[in-house]
Amino acid sequence: MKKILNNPVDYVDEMLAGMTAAHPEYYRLHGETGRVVARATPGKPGKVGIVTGGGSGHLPVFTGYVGTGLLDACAIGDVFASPSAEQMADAIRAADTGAGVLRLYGNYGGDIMNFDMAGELVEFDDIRCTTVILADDIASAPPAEASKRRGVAGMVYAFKIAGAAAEAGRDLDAVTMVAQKAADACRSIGAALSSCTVPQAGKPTFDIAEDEMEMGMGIHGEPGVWRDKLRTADAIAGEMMDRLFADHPLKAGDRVSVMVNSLGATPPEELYIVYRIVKARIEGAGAHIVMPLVGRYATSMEMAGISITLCTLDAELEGFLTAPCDCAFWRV
Amino acid sequence: MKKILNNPVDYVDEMLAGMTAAHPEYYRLHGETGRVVARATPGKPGKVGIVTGGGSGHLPVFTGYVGTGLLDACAIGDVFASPSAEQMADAIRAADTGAGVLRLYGNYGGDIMNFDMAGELVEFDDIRCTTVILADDIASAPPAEASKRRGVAGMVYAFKIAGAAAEAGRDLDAVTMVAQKAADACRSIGAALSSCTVPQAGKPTFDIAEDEMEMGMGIHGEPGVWRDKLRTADAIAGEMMDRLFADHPLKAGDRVSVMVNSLGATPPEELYIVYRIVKARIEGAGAHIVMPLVGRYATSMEMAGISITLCTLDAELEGFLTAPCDCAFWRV
Amino acid sequence: MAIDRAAFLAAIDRLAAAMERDFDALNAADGALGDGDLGVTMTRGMRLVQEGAAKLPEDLGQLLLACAQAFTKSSGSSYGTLMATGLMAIAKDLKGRATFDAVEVSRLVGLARDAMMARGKAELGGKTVLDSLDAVAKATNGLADLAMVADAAAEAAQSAQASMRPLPATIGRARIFAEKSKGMDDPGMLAMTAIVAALADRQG
Amino acid sequence: MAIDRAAFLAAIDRLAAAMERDFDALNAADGALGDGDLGVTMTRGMRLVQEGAAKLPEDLGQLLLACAQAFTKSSGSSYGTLMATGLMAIAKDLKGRATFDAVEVSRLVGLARDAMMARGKAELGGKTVLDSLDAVAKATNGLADLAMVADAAAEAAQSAQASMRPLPATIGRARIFAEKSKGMDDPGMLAMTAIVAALADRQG
Ligand SMILES: Nc1ncnc2c1ncn2[C@@H]1O[C@H](COP(=O)(O)OP(=O)(O)O)[C@@H](O)[C@H]1O
Ligand SMILES: Nc1ncnc2c1ncn2[C@@H]1O[C@H](COP(=O)(O)OP(=O)(O)O)[C@@H](O)[C@H]1O
Ligand SMILES: [Mg+2]
Ligand SMILES: [Mg+2]
Ligand SMILES: [Mg+2]
Ligand SMILES: [Mg+2]
Repeated sequence: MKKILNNPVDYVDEMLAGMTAAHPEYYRLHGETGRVVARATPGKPGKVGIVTGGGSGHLPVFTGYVGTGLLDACAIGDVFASPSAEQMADAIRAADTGAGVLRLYGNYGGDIMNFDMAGELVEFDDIRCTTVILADDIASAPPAEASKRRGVAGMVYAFKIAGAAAEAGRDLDAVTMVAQKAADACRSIGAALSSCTVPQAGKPTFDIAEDEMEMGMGIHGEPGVWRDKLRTADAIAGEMMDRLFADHPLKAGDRVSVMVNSLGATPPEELYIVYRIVKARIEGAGAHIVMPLVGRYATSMEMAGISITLCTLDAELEGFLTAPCDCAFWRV
Repeated sequence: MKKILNNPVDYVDEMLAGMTAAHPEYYRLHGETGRVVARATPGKPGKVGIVTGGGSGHLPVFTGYVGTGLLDACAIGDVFASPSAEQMADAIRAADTGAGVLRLYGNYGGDIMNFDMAGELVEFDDIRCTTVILADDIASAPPAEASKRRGVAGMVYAFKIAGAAAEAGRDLDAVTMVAQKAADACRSIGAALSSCTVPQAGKPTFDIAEDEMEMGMGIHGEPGVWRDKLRTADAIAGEMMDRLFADHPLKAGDRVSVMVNSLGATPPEELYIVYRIVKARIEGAGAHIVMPLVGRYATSMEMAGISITLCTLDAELEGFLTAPCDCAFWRV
Repeated sequence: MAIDRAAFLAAIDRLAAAMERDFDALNAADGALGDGDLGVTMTRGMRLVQEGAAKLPEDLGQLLLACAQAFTKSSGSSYGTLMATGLMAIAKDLKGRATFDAVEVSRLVGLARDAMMARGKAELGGKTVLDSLDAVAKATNGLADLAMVADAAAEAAQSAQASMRPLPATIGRARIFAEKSKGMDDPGMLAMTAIVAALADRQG
Repeated sequence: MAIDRAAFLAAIDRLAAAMERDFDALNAADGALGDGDLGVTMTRGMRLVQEGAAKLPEDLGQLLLACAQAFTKSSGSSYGTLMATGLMAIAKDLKGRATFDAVEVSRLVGLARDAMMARGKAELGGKTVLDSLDAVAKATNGLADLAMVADAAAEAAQSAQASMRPLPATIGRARIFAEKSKGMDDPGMLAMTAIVAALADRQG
């Protein structure tokens, strides 16, 4: 296992200890469980709170996006495992300034059950909660079953846009509406070249030959749409754009942001090679690219591969997307 | 080869095409060779120019650090290969606003010969050039032969500090002095867990067993000080700090910045696990940490591993290190 | 003879022991179709329950609420959350009572099943723990003798697991391995069979 | 008989052909101790020289300057830069002349050697191309007959390469493989032996 760690059981706690030690100006641990990260300086009273939660191993997702114009708090589980309902409840309490809290997270069964139960737990604290669930991975279910799709990198757009809306003073219902609009505007697809290793498992999540890739694979190694010989960058990017456009065609004049994201090991050099094609395809459809994001925004530790996310914007979404934000991993 | 590319021969040109297309607000290609990246908006007249150059495959090094408060231009070669003297001369011309140009780069024979020749070429343009060479990799030669050491991540500190001095209006000699002081203040060491693959070579630069690591290995796979079974994160970080302190002891009251850098594949989770130890050791020596940098600042594509860099600061260096800067990969 | 705090404490010890015994088996079953943590979830939860056992109150509602919280505290995995959900549903019903009768078991298990269905937004017949509980509720319906209830429950969980074995998984992480899962036990049903057997065991 | 533009054009064709022939051998030799691009460097450079050959001027200084620029343009690798440096040194000396004599070869090669030493900050005896040039300069010293100069030069490069073979590399990328390099040819010396042989070849 080509990983730098101590006892695998301590992976997440040691990660959080180092992260909060390196960036005390951004992050602090909240509550007894040690698995809730909150803003170093809480949002001003009356600001709607935004929380997320999920498994570790996806930095900057989830905890990295706690920051001004982004999230208020995050409950983080073991690698690829949901945090507990208690931890999520703590995150909701940390995020609440009296204006209610939006639960904004990915479409995974365990996370949903726990966030629902967390919501019931904080009812005793009279905290009003709403929910928006990301389901942007088009490879994980056909359009007819879009609600079954997993949430992946589209989350980053939702965090950014909802965070800006909350920072702008919108109330809970308004922030929730904007977040839902952002979630609905996102489509993603991934392609993996290699697996990552969950520390406590100690071996790669899946095997894949040296010359193979898998189109549509999920960020935890969930099976994709095909596995075959590795294609060229232009062929891979082309097919991913074909699939994204087939699911959600762009119209001439559309304004879209696009994210070309590394799953971890794939270097920026190769993201830029891919971006050439992505840009040509979007502009070829007559659409206009706003604030392209090329880098590591939602990863699976050392997994090699990429994901591409399209976020179709209206004036409101574009305004919030391009508004300022600040965390240790991202500044706009 | 787990890489996303087209014809390996086009790797760098396609990377540059995508990078400048994704970030036109930061980068533009300059000159005929297509291998010179310059600021989208040149420094104001009278500002000292700063250029660097070297092989591709190290993003954000080298081209990524072209930006306000950082570099003015960069000549970039094929992966791990020096750009040509002509290309470096073009970069110097792009960087010159009349106040002269500092050549700030790493200690590699090919780069030195070419930057020297480039300097002779631009003498015809009456551009005055100075040189500061980074040699911060303590594993690459003993203290007695410190001038033979390779330049690695310490470069990032030198770019940042010299860039701020130039932005502040210092003249060429002053910027050169500050850059040399920054270069002398940096000590780095790396540890690799896996190799990367140079596209045109098509196979990993070196072989290393699944359970092995190499302490002190260079960013191009240059042999290190030992190869053995993979150690724990705390043991690896501890030995790297031992070696850094042995080369350059910290005194109580020292102010230092530290960089915990991923060579590419190693995820931020693991950098933070390492940072716990790095912080404890520095503070244990009675020194104070200024602006710790934890992330991917100087890489070798998909190589797994880390490097740690210490930069001992005086008031002047700290002022320039913490001054604003802005490029697609880093904002202060 | 009615079930009271003492009976619960004894059952807790039996269940905790059973989960330690099945730790590897449950992890392995879950590992084949999911993330392999089912044994971890159950042992962590039951250890926490046991640690607090001495302080458990007479009020069975309060008692079961404490057991539920042990699971929400110790695990974020689906099964732990579902266990907590089911226990809480029974807790609400028994609030203020110090005992209950064997004849009530069917109704109480039904309450847990329904709360867990709501929590997990899944239906019966999906090859999940829900089918185990549904079988137990039906099999114990109308039975008033504790021994008969226990045997019927254990038998029902056992046979529900067997009858579902050929079907594909439709829920949770296992869903993406639907084909592979045919002929394999659902980890959650396997766990519930062991849980019911431990509770039903009178030799202890 | 003196060396003029025509002789140069013929030599360029012989050298270009030799480098195409040795492409793999030079890459392999450099690959064993460095980055394996020496064949690439030499073929790229000579192709560019050949493309411009028709337009090369009579003035041997200008002619050699153009050849030097072909190498600075086409490669950033050490050897290309060193070739350009050496050619430029000779170009400066021959500026304004249309011919030179065999007896001058030794001095001109010495000029190239010295300029390349200054450029690469390396010394003689380091198992580099410098040692090949030094041997050629010494062996041709005083010889006035072109055929004798050619044979002496080819012989000298050949034997310098052989005599250095047992020594460890001390310069460039090969330095870090000092131990491994013992008994192996220095890629740059190997290349220079081929270059000199091609230039010296009268059948070509
Ligand atoms: N939504 C659901 N509804 C009912 N039962 C479920 C649901 N999700 C999971 N289960 C049950 O839980 C078992 C898996 O539990 P667990 O290993 O804790 O899940 P995970 O680790 O994936 O969160 C399954 O075998 C199934 O019986
Ligand atoms: N500083 C130097 N001085 C003299 N010769 C050198 C120097 N560096 C390299 N060489 C010669 O160049 C050869 C390697 O050339 P090349 O493959 O172009 O180097 P690289 O690809 O590492 O830049 C060596 O075998 C040696 O003969
Ligand atoms: Mg599980
Ligand atoms: Mg789990
Ligand atoms: Mg070479
Ligand atoms: Mg080279």
